[in-house]
Amino acid sequence: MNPRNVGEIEDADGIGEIGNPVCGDMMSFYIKVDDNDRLSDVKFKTFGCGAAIAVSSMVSEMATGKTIDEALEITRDAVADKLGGLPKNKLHCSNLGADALHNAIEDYRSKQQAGEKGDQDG
Amino acid sequence: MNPRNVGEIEDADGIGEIGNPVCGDMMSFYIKVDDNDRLSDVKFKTFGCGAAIAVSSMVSEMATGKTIDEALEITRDAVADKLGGLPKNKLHCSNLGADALHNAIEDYRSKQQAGEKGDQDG
Amino acid sequence: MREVYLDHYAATPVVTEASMAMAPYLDDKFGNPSSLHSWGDAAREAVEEAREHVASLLSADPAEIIFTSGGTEANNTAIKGIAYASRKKGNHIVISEIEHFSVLHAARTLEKLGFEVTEVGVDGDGVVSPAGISEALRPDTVLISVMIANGEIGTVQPVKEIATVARGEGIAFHTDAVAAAGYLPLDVNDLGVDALSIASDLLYGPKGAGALWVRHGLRLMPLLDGGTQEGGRRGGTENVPGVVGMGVAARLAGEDLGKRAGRLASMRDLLIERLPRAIPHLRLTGHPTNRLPWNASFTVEFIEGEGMLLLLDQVGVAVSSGSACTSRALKGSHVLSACGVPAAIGQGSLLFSFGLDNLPEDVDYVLEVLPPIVERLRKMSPLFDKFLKQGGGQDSTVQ
Amino acid sequence: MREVYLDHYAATPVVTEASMAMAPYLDDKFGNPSSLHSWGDAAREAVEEAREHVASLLSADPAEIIFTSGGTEANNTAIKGIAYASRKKGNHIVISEIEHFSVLHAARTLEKLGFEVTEVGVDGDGVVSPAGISEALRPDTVLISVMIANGEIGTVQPVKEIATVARGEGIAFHTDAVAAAGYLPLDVNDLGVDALSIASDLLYGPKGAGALWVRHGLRLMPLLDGGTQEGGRRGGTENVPGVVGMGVAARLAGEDLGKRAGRLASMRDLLIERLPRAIPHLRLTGHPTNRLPWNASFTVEFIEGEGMLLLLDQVGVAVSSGSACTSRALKGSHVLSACGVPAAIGQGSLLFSFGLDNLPEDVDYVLEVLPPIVERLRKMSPLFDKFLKQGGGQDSTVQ
Ligand SMILES: Cc1ncc(COP(=O)(O)O)c(C=O)c1O
Ligand SMILES: Cc1ncc(COP(=O)(O)O)c(C=O)c1O
Repeated sequence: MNPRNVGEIEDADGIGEIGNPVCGDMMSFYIKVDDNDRLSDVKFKTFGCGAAIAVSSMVSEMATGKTIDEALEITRDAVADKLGGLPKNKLHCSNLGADALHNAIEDYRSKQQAGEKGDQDG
Repeated sequence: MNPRNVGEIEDADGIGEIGNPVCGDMMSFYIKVDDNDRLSDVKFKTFGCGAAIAVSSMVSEMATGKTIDEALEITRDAVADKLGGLPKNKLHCSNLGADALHNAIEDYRSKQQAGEKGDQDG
Repeated sequence: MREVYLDHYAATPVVTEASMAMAPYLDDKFGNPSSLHSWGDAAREAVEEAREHVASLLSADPAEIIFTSGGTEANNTAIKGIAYASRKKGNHIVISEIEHFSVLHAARTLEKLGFEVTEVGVDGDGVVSPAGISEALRPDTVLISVMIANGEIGTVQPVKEIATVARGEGIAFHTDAVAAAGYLPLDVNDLGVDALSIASDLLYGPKGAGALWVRHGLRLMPLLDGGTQEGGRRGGTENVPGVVGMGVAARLAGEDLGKRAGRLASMRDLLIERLPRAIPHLRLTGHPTNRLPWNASFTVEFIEGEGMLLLLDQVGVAVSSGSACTSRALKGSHVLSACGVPAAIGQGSLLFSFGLDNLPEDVDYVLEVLPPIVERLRKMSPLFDKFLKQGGGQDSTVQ
Repeated sequence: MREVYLDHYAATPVVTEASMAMAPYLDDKFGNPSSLHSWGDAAREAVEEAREHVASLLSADPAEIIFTSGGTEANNTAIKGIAYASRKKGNHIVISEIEHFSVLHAARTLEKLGFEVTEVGVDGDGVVSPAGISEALRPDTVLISVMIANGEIGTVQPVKEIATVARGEGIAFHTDAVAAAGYLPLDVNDLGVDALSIASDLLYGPKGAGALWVRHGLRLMPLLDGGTQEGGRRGGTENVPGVVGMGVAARLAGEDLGKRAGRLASMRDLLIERLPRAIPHLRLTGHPTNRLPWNASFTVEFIEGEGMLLLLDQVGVAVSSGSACTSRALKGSHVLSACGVPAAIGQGSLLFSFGLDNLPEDVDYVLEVLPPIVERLRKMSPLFDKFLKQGGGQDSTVQ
């Protein structure tokens, strides 16, 4: 177990959270977006099983350097494939990873819109 | 398995039969009674398990030389004891052996009575 | 003294390759397949490999195999588990009269618990007719169970035809293959059955292991509730060494099936041909030709089976009998009686079950030692006496 | 790499004397105990000798021992078998909330089949109160089942007191002794119970064997219908090698019980004393003192169990966890939740189960390797993050 990109981005452009420790899995994704709409940095924190940690790490690696639109196309199946398959009862973890990333992107977008609105209003 | 007294007495004074091959056990006992009311010869034939054969043999040995009254006191427990015990599900065999002997004695007695009656009547 | 073991239907030795494969799992590879560490991984992989071997013997999907503690548990799981899982659809079960007690008594337990059971009879050769099964069906029938072959009399059943009937009516069909697996080719799809039981210990694997194959999609209520082992269909820590041994035994049986069956059948045929010539008033039971390759079963008239067993044991020969005295329940064989063999004659039943360790000379030995034993017991028998006095000499086997 | 196996609750190695005793029964002594010949005699005698050893471990009469395929079958046989046999008397069963799944799920199956089940809760230490059981009883209660000790949290139950309650009401009382047998002295008469389950594989015997002790006179419907084996209470060819191995393991456990328990308890105490000092936000689960000698169970806050298991495995340490991710059913431990441990904290559960092969140095190794693993996982954990930001530092284990 040697996950990459573990950690937090202090001044993240978007933060996505998903899951609940009560169910056994919880993930936080942090993204930094550059001027070309590319994810220049992706970091995560995960509470969960080995698969959840591996999935988080894989998602962060897959997303880094991609544009936002490309990153939104990272699917559960793609993640599981890249990891060489996951046992059946761990497949939901790959969903969680992709969803947490997408949530972070959502968060970035809504902040963008809020910012634009703010700009217009101001 | 080396049973003694297997066989038949051609001119037996009493014959006792018990059991039924349908149930798995059948015994015939043949006795010869001398002037002192002693069983001078006891023989048997048995269709049945090893225990039934062993019991028949033991009963014939125990009975030989005994008076009729003594022979009637041969019980199931005595037979089983002499055989050094029998497994639970074979205990009924020891009953069968004693019963077949007793039947042969009954047969002898009823023939005697018939004879006496015959004597009186004659 | 020569030792001639001819009771392979009661027990087979564990083939060396299987016991060697088991050894590490009784030693350092002692992990629990559910454990999430290296010890667990090793055990889990071994169980899954065994599952593949067992599935392969039946041309089945490994995911459809449930490991059990033996044939009895497999049959109980199938009968009770399928019946309860489909109780909403109906309440009626059809089995044959000559099923093994693990099917028959499971069905009778269900009867006490409110199900209805029809036991379909057999002909004189012990054959269950597909038409007979068909007639027994009702709109509320949810399960049919008829064995591949009966171990006591050897008769092989028309399971494929019965499966066609079952399929036509949409009724689940279980078959007990315990006596047949490893000796007859079995392909669950070709057979067209929905569930099938096997046991390790008639297959040169260890005792304490068996398997139930259940077709995908067939609902089953577990018999052993507990953890999520076996896909949630059978709780309990897996018998890892047992399952590993069974896997190897199943693999070897599959690889060698045709050759094994041929060797066994040739010894069987020798005995079936010669024994009736050596012993008068002796009859073959079961089907004359369509029988398990290892099975030669007879009745010996006028005497009882246990006596023969004891005297044979004294000269080193091990066989079994379906007589009342040889059964702990003190009941004669329900199989022989279903075939119409009179109870008194059924008491003299003898079953020779051949195995891989037998040689044709073992047949010669039986032909040498058995006739005098029979003669001796007949001399003791009041029945034989009567027969002779009633002008014996003609064959009285059929009463 | 050092290998430290601390998962003896999942599996124990087979003690050499037991596997040596088994070997002949996997080889030339392969007979079926039901067979009436020398091969059968040898197998039967071996099974009966094993029965005596197992009975002796429980101070019970050998005739009251039913061999099974393991603890799960013993528990299912007891729960379902006693309930069905006494159904005419009543319909209600009382168990504790922290029973093993083989009791809990068996009871829930009975619930689906028309029985009523009351699950009695426990206190924070996992103790079932006899008063709680007493309150749950109804006029139609036919069975109570409370385990001797819980393997997940180690807590030993007041079974003797509960037995007094059961006896007073004339209700059958079964106890699951799987986690306790061989580690706590067990005398069925002293305990006052009516039925008791044990398993071979937690006792340094082979997997695939177990036993149910049932007091004379207590009626039981068999779970495995079939032949007349085990006094008609459990059909199926006996797992002779398994039973033989279990017998030897039981004998050794009985002879050595006090010494074994003492050795295990001293390692357990060392870990229970030191681990909380080495790792902050860690709590002992179960009863602080009245616990199984081999059991040291904890929760580690802010992280999840499977991650710890994987990282521990990489450094050669085998343990288990009751977290949702480590269970195939993906559910957190019902035992921890019954003890009131919040679900999020239960995810970080760790169970160290000591065995005869452990040494005090194994505790040192755990104390060396586990703290950095916990630290590493906490660094990854968003929960720990939040805790620190919310001014962590104080213990937050109790939420
Ligand atoms: C046809 C058949 N079914 C089931 C069984 C039961 O198998 P086991 O004794 O392994 O439980 C047997 C045992 O001989 C059998 O012959
Ligand atoms: C308390 C308890 N009961 C029953 C069982 C089931 O035993 P087995 O897995 O041998 O079937 C276990 C297994 O760990 C247990 O811990």
